[in-house]
Amino acid sequence: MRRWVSPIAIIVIWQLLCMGGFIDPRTMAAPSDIAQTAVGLIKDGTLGAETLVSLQRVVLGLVIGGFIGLSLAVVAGLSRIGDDAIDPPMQMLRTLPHLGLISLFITWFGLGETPKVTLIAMGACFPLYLNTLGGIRGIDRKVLEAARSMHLTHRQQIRHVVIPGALPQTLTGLRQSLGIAWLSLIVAETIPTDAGLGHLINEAREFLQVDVIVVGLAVYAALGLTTDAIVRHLERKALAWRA
Amino acid sequence: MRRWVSPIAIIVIWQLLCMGGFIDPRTMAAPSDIAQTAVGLIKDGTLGAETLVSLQRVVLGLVIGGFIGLSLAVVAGLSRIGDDAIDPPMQMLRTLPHLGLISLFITWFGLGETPKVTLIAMGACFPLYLNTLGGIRGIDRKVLEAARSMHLTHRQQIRHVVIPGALPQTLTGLRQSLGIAWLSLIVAETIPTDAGLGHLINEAREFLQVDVIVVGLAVYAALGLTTDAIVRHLERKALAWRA
Amino acid sequence: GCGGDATGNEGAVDDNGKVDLSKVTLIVGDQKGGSKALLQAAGQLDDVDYEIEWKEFTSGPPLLEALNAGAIHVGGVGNTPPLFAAAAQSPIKIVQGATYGGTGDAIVVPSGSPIKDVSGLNGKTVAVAEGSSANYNLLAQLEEAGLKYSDVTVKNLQPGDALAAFDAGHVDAWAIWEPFTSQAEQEAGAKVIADGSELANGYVFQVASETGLEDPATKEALQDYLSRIARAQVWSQTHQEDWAKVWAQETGLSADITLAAVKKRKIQVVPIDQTVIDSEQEMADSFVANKLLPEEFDVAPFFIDDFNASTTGEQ
Amino acid sequence: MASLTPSRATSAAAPSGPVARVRNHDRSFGDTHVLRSVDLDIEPGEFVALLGRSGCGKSTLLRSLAHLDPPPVGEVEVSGRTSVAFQEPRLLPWRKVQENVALALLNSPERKQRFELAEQTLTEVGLTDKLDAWPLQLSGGQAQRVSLARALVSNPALMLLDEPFSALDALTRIDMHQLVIELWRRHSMAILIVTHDVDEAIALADRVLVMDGGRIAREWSIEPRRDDRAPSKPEIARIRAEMLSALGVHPTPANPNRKAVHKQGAA
Amino acid sequence: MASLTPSRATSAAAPSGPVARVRNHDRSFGDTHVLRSVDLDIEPGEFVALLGRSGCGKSTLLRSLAHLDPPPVGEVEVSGRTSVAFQEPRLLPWRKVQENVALALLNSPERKQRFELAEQTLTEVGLTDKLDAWPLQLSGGQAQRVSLARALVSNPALMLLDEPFSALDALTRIDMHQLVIELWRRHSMAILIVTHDVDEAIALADRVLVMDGGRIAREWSIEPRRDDRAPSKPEIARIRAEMLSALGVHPTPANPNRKAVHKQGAA
Ligand SMILES: Nc1ncnc2c1ncn2[C@@H]1O[C@H](COP(=O)(O)OP(=O)(O)OP(=O)(O)O)[C@@H](O)[C@H]1O
Ligand SMILES: Nc1ncnc2c1ncn2[C@@H]1O[C@H](COP(=O)(O)OP(=O)(O)OP(=O)(O)O)[C@@H](O)[C@H]1O
Ligand SMILES: [Mg+2]
Ligand SMILES: [Mg+2]
Repeated sequence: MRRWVSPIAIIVIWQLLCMGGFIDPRTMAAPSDIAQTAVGLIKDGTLGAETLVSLQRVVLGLVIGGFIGLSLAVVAGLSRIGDDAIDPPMQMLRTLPHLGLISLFITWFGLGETPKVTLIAMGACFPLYLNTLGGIRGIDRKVLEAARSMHLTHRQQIRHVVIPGALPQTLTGLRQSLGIAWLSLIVAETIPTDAGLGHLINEAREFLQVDVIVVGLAVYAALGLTTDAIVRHLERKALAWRA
Repeated sequence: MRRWVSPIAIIVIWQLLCMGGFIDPRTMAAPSDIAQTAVGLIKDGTLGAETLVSLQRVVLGLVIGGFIGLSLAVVAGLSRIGDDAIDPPMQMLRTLPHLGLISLFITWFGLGETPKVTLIAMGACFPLYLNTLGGIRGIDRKVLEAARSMHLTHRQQIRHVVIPGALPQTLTGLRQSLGIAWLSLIVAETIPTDAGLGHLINEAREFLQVDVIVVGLAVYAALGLTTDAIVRHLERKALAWRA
Repeated sequence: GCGGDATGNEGAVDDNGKVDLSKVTLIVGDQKGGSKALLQAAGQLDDVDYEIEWKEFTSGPPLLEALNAGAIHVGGVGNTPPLFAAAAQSPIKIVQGATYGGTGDAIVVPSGSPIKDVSGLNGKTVAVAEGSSANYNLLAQLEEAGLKYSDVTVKNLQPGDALAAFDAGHVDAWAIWEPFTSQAEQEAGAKVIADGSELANGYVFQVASETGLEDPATKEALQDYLSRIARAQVWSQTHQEDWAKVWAQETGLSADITLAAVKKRKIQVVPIDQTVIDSEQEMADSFVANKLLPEEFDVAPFFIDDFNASTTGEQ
Repeated sequence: MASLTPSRATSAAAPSGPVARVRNHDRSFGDTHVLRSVDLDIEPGEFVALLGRSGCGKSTLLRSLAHLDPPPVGEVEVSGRTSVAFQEPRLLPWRKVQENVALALLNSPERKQRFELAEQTLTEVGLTDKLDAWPLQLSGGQAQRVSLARALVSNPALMLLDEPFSALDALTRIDMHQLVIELWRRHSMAILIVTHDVDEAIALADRVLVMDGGRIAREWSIEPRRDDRAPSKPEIARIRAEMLSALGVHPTPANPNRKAVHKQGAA
Repeated sequence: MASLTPSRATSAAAPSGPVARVRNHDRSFGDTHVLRSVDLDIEPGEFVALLGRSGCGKSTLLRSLAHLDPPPVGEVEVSGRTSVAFQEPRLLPWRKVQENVALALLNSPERKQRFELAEQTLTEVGLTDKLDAWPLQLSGGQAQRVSLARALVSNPALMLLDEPFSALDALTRIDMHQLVIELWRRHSMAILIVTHDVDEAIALADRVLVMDGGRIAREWSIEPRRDDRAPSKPEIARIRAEMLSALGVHPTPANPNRKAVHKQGAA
């Protein structure tokens, strides 16, 4: 597919630069070396297991955070009072940095899964909230009026106009929420855990294993492409009407 | 203004809960205590100076990252080839976690301002990229066709249709880029620096000075509200036509 | 920045190989209340011929990360971080040492805890920053008490977060170093069930990057810098109260905490010699045995004694 | 803020009362007064046409009757369900044609057969082959007919049609006239139709209103039966002339009877 | 993917050649063939009307002539600048009315006075008081007139008007007819206008085309001068009857001369 051309080109050029000696291997390992490390980590089961553990956390956080973000956006997007009550605290909360919250979260939620999933949920919540809210505000009022003129109930209007109308932007939000969920993971996994992709990277940092760090980052990039492919698929289905 | 009701209500309730002894002060300091710490930090000049240093980094990173994100979105949004070449690497890059990148950035950029600003720019780049791209894709093709039928050049179409059409969503992206810029700051400032708001929080974390951490978070929340107010103002101006 | 192989000081050497120190900038990695505070308090920064650029890190591992990347020339860390760097074949050398004795490294439990000694930790949850000196102390203490590392549930936490967890009762014990030991005692009412006086070596090291050592200009500045460090360490032992005050100011801890910490730890400058190397090798082996490090390796190549003369007067 | 409050459907009023009752209704945008104390009654089963210059407030009045604007200044009471065909098609772009029409039945008694009824009505407006199309794939006239079908399908007490035939060719237009008249006869709902075509107004309506200066300036009752409204008929010719004059154009000789235009071949 | 490639304005062809030349042009959406080997020439300065059933492909043909669709199957050559008034107004919602019109002049020789020219044209379509309004604040007929003004302002070689008067009342419509005829006389551009009104086509055009089955099915030249096209005139009556018949409706007695409809009072 055409979309693979450019990532593959980048990797090939990078490999050639490394082989040609233009990139110091201490500055940046070559793709082949990274692949080798990756194969090692996959073979001894580390990478798969770590990713799986993280995946669970991310999915759970994403579901919780996404649900909250979506619901709040619908309420804020559709009523003046909802907007006034919900939006300002959301605008305050969304800037709170994860790193700063960790101490507080440990105090409140301990060291188990709760603070980790909460952190991920918090991260995932806001892009969906902001984008869905923007999407709702951008819905063509004429179409919304048409739905009102058909005497659709609130719920029906949400189902048939608000959700499909805001959907393109919600999907942009979903993309970002997915991204942020994985980003939050690495912070969340500084809270003690004995497994997880973020944990792998954090540990590698502590022990100066640059190759492992890069493998971890490569997995992140691959996850980025995968989630992107999933969201693209959703988009194609959901936005067929634009064709 | 109505939008202040809910944040103030939250603070008042929180204070009352603390005063009533329902919240353990070691778990969460009361707003009044936080205010006191904040006043102390302001009086000795710490808070103002730290915030100022950070503000410079954030603004610089935001400008660079925002410019890159916007430009790439316009190219990807308007040409098939641009989309295929730009989007996949962007989707890969955007999931790379800051914490994991720090080691590499130190190797590449040293310890000065460069890695910090780069990190912030990277964070700020993606929400603007994704949202602007989504906004461009969502532009009413009929209107774009009208512009083509008037023989507007590419540049003119971008100026008169693409930018204003994508603007609402770009502003949603700007909101998030602003947020992420500040979030990236706290990670960026784990790279040695002797000043900065993120540095203040990181340091307080190390010695668990909960009150300082919370003051730092409060500043973040205030920044969140401020930037929100700015973006809202821009929105009101830019979206007057919707009225 | 100064990534890669350059130290940035190559221009300070003239054609005859003579070094003009006034053209040298030594980039030093520091931690809160570390070398800079100590040198300043001891008056060792007043007449330096070269420039010192300070880079403050949150802890030892990121400092070593920067050393590894060649972003700094030298930095002070505890006794374990260099082992992890060495295991990663990082291009670094340990160039100066001092010991506080093992008393700073301790295992603490909450005041009302039923745990009375190390053997009571069996099956309990212990917070520790992996790869820290306290981590080794915990290993050693457990071994001494006939327990394995796997007999406790380890929670890898940096000091601040560990204090939060300890405070909120999410862990049963905490293996930690000064000044956090004193902070835990005074702020959280912790009590020490074991300190490292018998088992931990209490070393602190100055670690330099190989690129810095290979550059004559940087090396010359380094030699001077290390001697100042050694003098300041001696000073801190003779001026405990002064040092505690400065330290408190720097870290935001209360003066009581830092004074207690200073009093508990008697610093003594040591030469880099076989004693030091053996002690560190023992630690490394212990980490390997407990799978905290991947494979056995020799620590000796990571030590050099070139600066012993200027720091301890010994050769 | 997007308002979701569904268009209010006041419960059936006293059976003898009007379907719509407007009294003293004002509406302005900023300084421009669009409606100025409008008075209007529409009886159940009445077919009313509304004419007026571009921008005189016809659509605004319809919006008021459909309760789409904020609570009105003055009285605007509508008893029974309304349906609206807007001046633009306003289809939901993300629902296929059939579903767009079916949605109008979502809260009506015929809820269950709504897809069949939608299909049936779309067949009546000549779009059998577009059931499964997306709105963006329709031609202008096709979209307008879907919008008309959406208004027709739900058999309301009051149907508000805003220039529903403006994008249709002559033949399709005649078909649509027949369809609307037939539905109106069958279900005896009240209809308020906005049009710019004087002959269309005469051919369809019982009563014709001309708006001017923000109020109903003139009105005519058209007494003859619908198949007896040849423009050559003096009464019709007079009314036609008066209307054109009220709209600002000099009346012309009587128009040929529109009803004389028949479809070629079988319907 | 949104395409930004501006509508191609082929440089002026041989002065004697047609403005537009279509040969063997096909266009289909999926399986539905909308245009089937259409042939069409439009001479410079010619005024052509296009009629046809709803959905027969009129708008599609216009889009081809405006080079808005992908490179066509067959030949579609247009020499000189085009301008388009689409079936829907398609104003840029984020530009005020005056700027919407002024944008059409952005790359024309009159670039400098474009705001004055826009104001002037908007005055001609009767919207002096809406210069500063947002498109969303316009009534249906007002928006349509802005869109018309946008097409008129740039004096192109070929003007493509897709049902430009469908939302206008009788009087405004007459004004617009006059305006278009006057501009056409003054600048002698070619015009292709889509309409559903047979009488409008006769009153305005030199040549009338009826589309059917995806091609130009029939065409008529209207020879008499524009002020001599009374429907009572036998030649006109015959053409009118033929057109209606081609459109599928039984011809009716001659229509009263539209030109006999005059504005009341001064223009
Ligand atoms: N949202 C709005 N803001 C400001 N003015 C408006 C708004 N909506 C309508 N108007 C103005 O109100 C007047 C009446 O509009 P309306 O749509 O009712 O006209 P109309 O009679 O339906 O005209 P047409 O036949 O052209 O559709 C117009 O002058 C229009 O410009
Ligand atoms: N994007 C599209 N996808 C599929 N079919 C389309 C698309 N656009 C138009 N069509 C179909 O092509 C046919 C011709 O459309 P066109 O808009 O040219 O009709 P028209 O003659 O202008 O009709 P009207 O008088 O109703 O405006 C219609 O049947 C329409 O459904
Ligand atoms: Mg209207
Ligand atoms: Mg059309």
